[in-house]
Amino acid sequence: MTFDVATIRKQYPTLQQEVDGRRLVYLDSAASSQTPEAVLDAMDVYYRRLRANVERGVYRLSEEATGRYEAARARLARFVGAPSPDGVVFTRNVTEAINLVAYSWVRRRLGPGDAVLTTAMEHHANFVPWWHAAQDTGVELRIVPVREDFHLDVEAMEALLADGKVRFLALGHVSNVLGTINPLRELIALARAANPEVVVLVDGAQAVPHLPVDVAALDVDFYGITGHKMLGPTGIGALIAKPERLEQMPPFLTGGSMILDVSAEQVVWNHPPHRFEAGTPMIAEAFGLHAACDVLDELGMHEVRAHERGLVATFVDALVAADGVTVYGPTDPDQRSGAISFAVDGVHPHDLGAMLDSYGVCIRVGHHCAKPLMRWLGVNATARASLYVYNDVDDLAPLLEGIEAARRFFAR
Amino acid sequence: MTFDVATIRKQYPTLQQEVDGRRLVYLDSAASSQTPEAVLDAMDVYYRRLRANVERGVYRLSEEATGRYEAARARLARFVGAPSPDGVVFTRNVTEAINLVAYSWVRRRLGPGDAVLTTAMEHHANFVPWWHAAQDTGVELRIVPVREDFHLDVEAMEALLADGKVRFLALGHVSNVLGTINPLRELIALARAANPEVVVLVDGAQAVPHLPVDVAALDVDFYGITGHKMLGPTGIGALIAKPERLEQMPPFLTGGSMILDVSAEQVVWNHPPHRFEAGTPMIAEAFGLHAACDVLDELGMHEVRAHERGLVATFVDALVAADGVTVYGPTDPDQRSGAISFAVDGVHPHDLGAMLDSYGVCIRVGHHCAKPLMRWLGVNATARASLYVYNDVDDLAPLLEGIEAARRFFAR
Amino acid sequence: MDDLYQEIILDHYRRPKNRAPQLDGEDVHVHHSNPLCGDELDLRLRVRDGRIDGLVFDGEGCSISQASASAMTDAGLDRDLDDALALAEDFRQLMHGTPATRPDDLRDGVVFEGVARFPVRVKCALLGWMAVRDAIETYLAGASDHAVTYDD
Amino acid sequence: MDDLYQEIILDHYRRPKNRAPQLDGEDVHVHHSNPLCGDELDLRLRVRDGRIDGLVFDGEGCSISQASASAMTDAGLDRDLDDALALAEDFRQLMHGTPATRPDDLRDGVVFEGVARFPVRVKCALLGWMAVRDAIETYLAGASDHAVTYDD
Ligand SMILES: Cc1ncc(COP(=O)(O)O)c(C=O)c1O
Ligand SMILES: Cc1ncc(COP(=O)(O)O)c(C=O)c1O
Repeated sequence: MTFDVATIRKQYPTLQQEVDGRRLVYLDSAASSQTPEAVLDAMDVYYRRLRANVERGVYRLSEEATGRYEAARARLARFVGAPSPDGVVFTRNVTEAINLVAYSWVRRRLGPGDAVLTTAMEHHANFVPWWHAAQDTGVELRIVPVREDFHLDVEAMEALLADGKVRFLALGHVSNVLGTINPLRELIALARAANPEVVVLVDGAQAVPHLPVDVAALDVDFYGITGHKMLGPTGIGALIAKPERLEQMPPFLTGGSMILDVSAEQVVWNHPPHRFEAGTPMIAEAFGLHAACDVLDELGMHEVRAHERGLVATFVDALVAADGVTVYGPTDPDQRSGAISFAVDGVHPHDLGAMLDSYGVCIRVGHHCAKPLMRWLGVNATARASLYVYNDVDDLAPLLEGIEAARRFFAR
Repeated sequence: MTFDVATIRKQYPTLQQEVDGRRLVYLDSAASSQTPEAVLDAMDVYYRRLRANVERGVYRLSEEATGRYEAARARLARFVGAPSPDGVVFTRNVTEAINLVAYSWVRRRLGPGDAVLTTAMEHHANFVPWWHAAQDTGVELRIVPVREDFHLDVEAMEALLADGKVRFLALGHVSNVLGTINPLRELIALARAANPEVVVLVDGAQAVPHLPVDVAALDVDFYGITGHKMLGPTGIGALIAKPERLEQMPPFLTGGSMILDVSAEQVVWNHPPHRFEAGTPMIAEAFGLHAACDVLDELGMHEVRAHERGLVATFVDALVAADGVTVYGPTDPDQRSGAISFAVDGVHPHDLGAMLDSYGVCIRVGHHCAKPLMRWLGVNATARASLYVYNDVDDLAPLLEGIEAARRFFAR
Repeated sequence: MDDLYQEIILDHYRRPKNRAPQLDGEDVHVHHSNPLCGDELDLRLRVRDGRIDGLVFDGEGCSISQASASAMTDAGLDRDLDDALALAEDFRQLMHGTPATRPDDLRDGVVFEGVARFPVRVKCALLGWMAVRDAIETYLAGASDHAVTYDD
Repeated sequence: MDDLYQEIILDHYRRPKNRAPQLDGEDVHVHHSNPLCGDELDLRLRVRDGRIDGLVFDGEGCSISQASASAMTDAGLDRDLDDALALAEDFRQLMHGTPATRPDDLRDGVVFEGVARFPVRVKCALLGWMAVRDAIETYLAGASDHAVTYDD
């Protein structure tokens, strides 16, 4: 099957709009993706036909809603290659998934003398929770630096692991700023060589939407995803975990549904994954995420990757060749995903973003929630164009046009 | 304006369905309410026209989405009488709102020698977080018992407050099992008399959908609400707090958006409410909750209450008069809201629920996430019918019919 | 409704077999509960020569849970322990939609087939059967007491 | 675009007034930053006889933030401290959609009126004006240094 972007685009209502008479060119999917009709339809099924709470009702609306909520869990497990739905905990977003692990694993088990290893390439979601836990518990936070070639510094990582104190590794799969695809197997093997007991969390927010991911093959303990970046709705994400890890963990948020029994004397926690889903869950959102997995699997994740790989090569080459443009990130399309950060000489990213908006082009400008990386790049902000299934080469010209216009407009 | 239920019902797609040729009678709004078209439309505006991430974009989609996300915050503040949107933190549900306070206030500030006071009437969401915090911190958990008349035992509460050790009071506004409306002002005054510094959290999950609520007049420190019970979408709730309390609190979930600056050495937290909203928020859900507040205010919360007051009186009277039915909860409609728990002689609630389902009537059966209260009632489970704006007296006959059928069917 | 509440089920509910609070010479007592529905079940087992020689239940719960426990005791009595374990597994499969391989041995247990279509009620029907399995395993492990709480 | 980037704004951006890394005899230095955009501003103030006698800025940021800071120094120099505070408030109101009461005194500041329609950029335009207000208040409080970080 060829990747027919024109047909795909029709499924995305927001993309049907014009801005000042120009086609809307959405190049900000790394921040949040568009939502296809199929996902909106799935949520409508819930709101219009099965609107009831789940996990507790004995009437048919609730039974069917419960069945579909649990089916969404199984669907997501299948989508990411998790061995069992019991290892899938629905959260609000990947940020909460990571915090769950910070509270119920790291803060409960690690202390002075232990170290958590993360990297200078992380989104704040995979940095601040460890920083905060370190502050509170006396755990040491170690940070793998980034090399000039926009990859993690493997030698430095080895040195940080050498004393065997690293008991927890928190690593991004794909950088939201540089697009770098980290060689997870190699990096995890390094950590396990230094300490076979090391527990590994991977932030997959930028990977699962764009690459075929198989968490079982990666053999990680925890893997976080977020729905709104993978064609799904806002308000839902998930922690994918080895079920035995969840078994070992006390709950994080507590309340209804996550208990078996409650009295003044004793509370009996429910089994995972329910132990970690306190209160009424994101029901409509789970229906939507189910449909998003369907849409992506129908396109085929290998095909999605192939499409984006081709597109990112075209975009990166064009930007590298453009006057006054500097790209931050690997140029080899095999090593990168579709988030492309760049700077334009003499134009502040903010001004560039505003200019591009007037061309109907939506890009992100700022620190992209990756301040440690910005410090390393030596900039306050970058511009970032990012690609997804509904983007195509025809999105490149308006981007270049807007960049050139900004360069001329702001030339001092 | 009279309360025109026939017209109101047309706005609720799920209620247009038939079950086995019978009109669907939804009597489970205390678990989750139906969603009107206006709320679905508001979410469509986001997904179909303004689909972009918020708080960070400089292009128009994102700017407008951000404006509306923040407008939802202001709208909710206005709806519950909060003095400022800065005191409104969006959460996934009320359970998370309460956990936020458990983690960022109680666990951070209270310890051995301090006591938290809650009640035997609470939903697990307002019980287990305190129980869990008590386990971890050595804080003492005290529990106000329930009187034979289904109200809290005020004398016992005074005794529990007498030694002045209670530094935190967690109290439900309306019981989800008994329907009891707690006399908040009186109870809070008692607690403040014993210790003027006591910090008060109210679980308003069952109050805000059904009664006019003015949190400023109640003068509570924290007030929790949940969207899916007030005509809103799943996946959103809120903590309404005095802004100065939020200022005093360290963050709970950490990650993007809730920081000002991040480096290995230092993290600068953002100001409230953003400090407590880590990662991409529930954007579409906020649009929906905004519309839900509009729908309720158009109906008028005094009118909603008057409608439900009349209806609950009719339902309770009829159930009390029915053969073999026992109602748990106040019978005076001035003291209660529309959640009506009851038992039917010789029929297990589960069997009753199944029988009613065959009559197209949706009720909840079980422990209603209130095990401590079930213990006090001396039952494992109750049946619960609950009322809302789309219910009317014509919903009573099918309920009574189903109850009578179950009684006959299961008579031993 | 009719799929769920067959007449035989109601008979077991109204006139349960082997329902008793005590069992003379009991070897094992297990308590199983399902907090969602508030089903509670006490099961007592006496074993002689590797055979179920006594089996009584007591408890509280919905008609399905109580009737199924009654039918289970009827089908389980006088069986070898291994055989009873296999039969419990057959019933579990039945509840997950697989036709029973030993319908005759399940006796009235077969009429619970229709429950499989009501996911929330499957746990109720399973309660007695999971309890007898647990009781036998507890006995084989050399213990005399066990309590289990099910999630929803 | 044209609402936002008036020619006068671009002029200030390309040829800023009173841009300098140092100020002889400085009384107060404040550093303001807006992490969302990465705008950074150093403002230095010298006061003589209750009057702004020296005012320079330095920094990095988008055209709006730098141009507005430039226009601000131009309008602020030589004013009494109280008067400058009042003028900053006038500008703040302007950014929130209220017409300026002292358009002449704001000088080129008035052309930023159009920014009010771009909520994300309002913070940029305000950066210099909030910095001068802070510098004056810091001076009046008897201190000589202050740093402020804005939220988004
Ligand atoms: C009184 C009360 N508190 C808390 C909750 C929990 O609400 P949620 O599941 O939306 O967090 C409920 C609803 O189930 C409730 O009725
Ligand atoms: C790599 C990475 N991790 C984490 C996040 C946070 O995602 P969310 O805001 O959905 O929690 C993002 C997105 O902003 C991201 O790109």
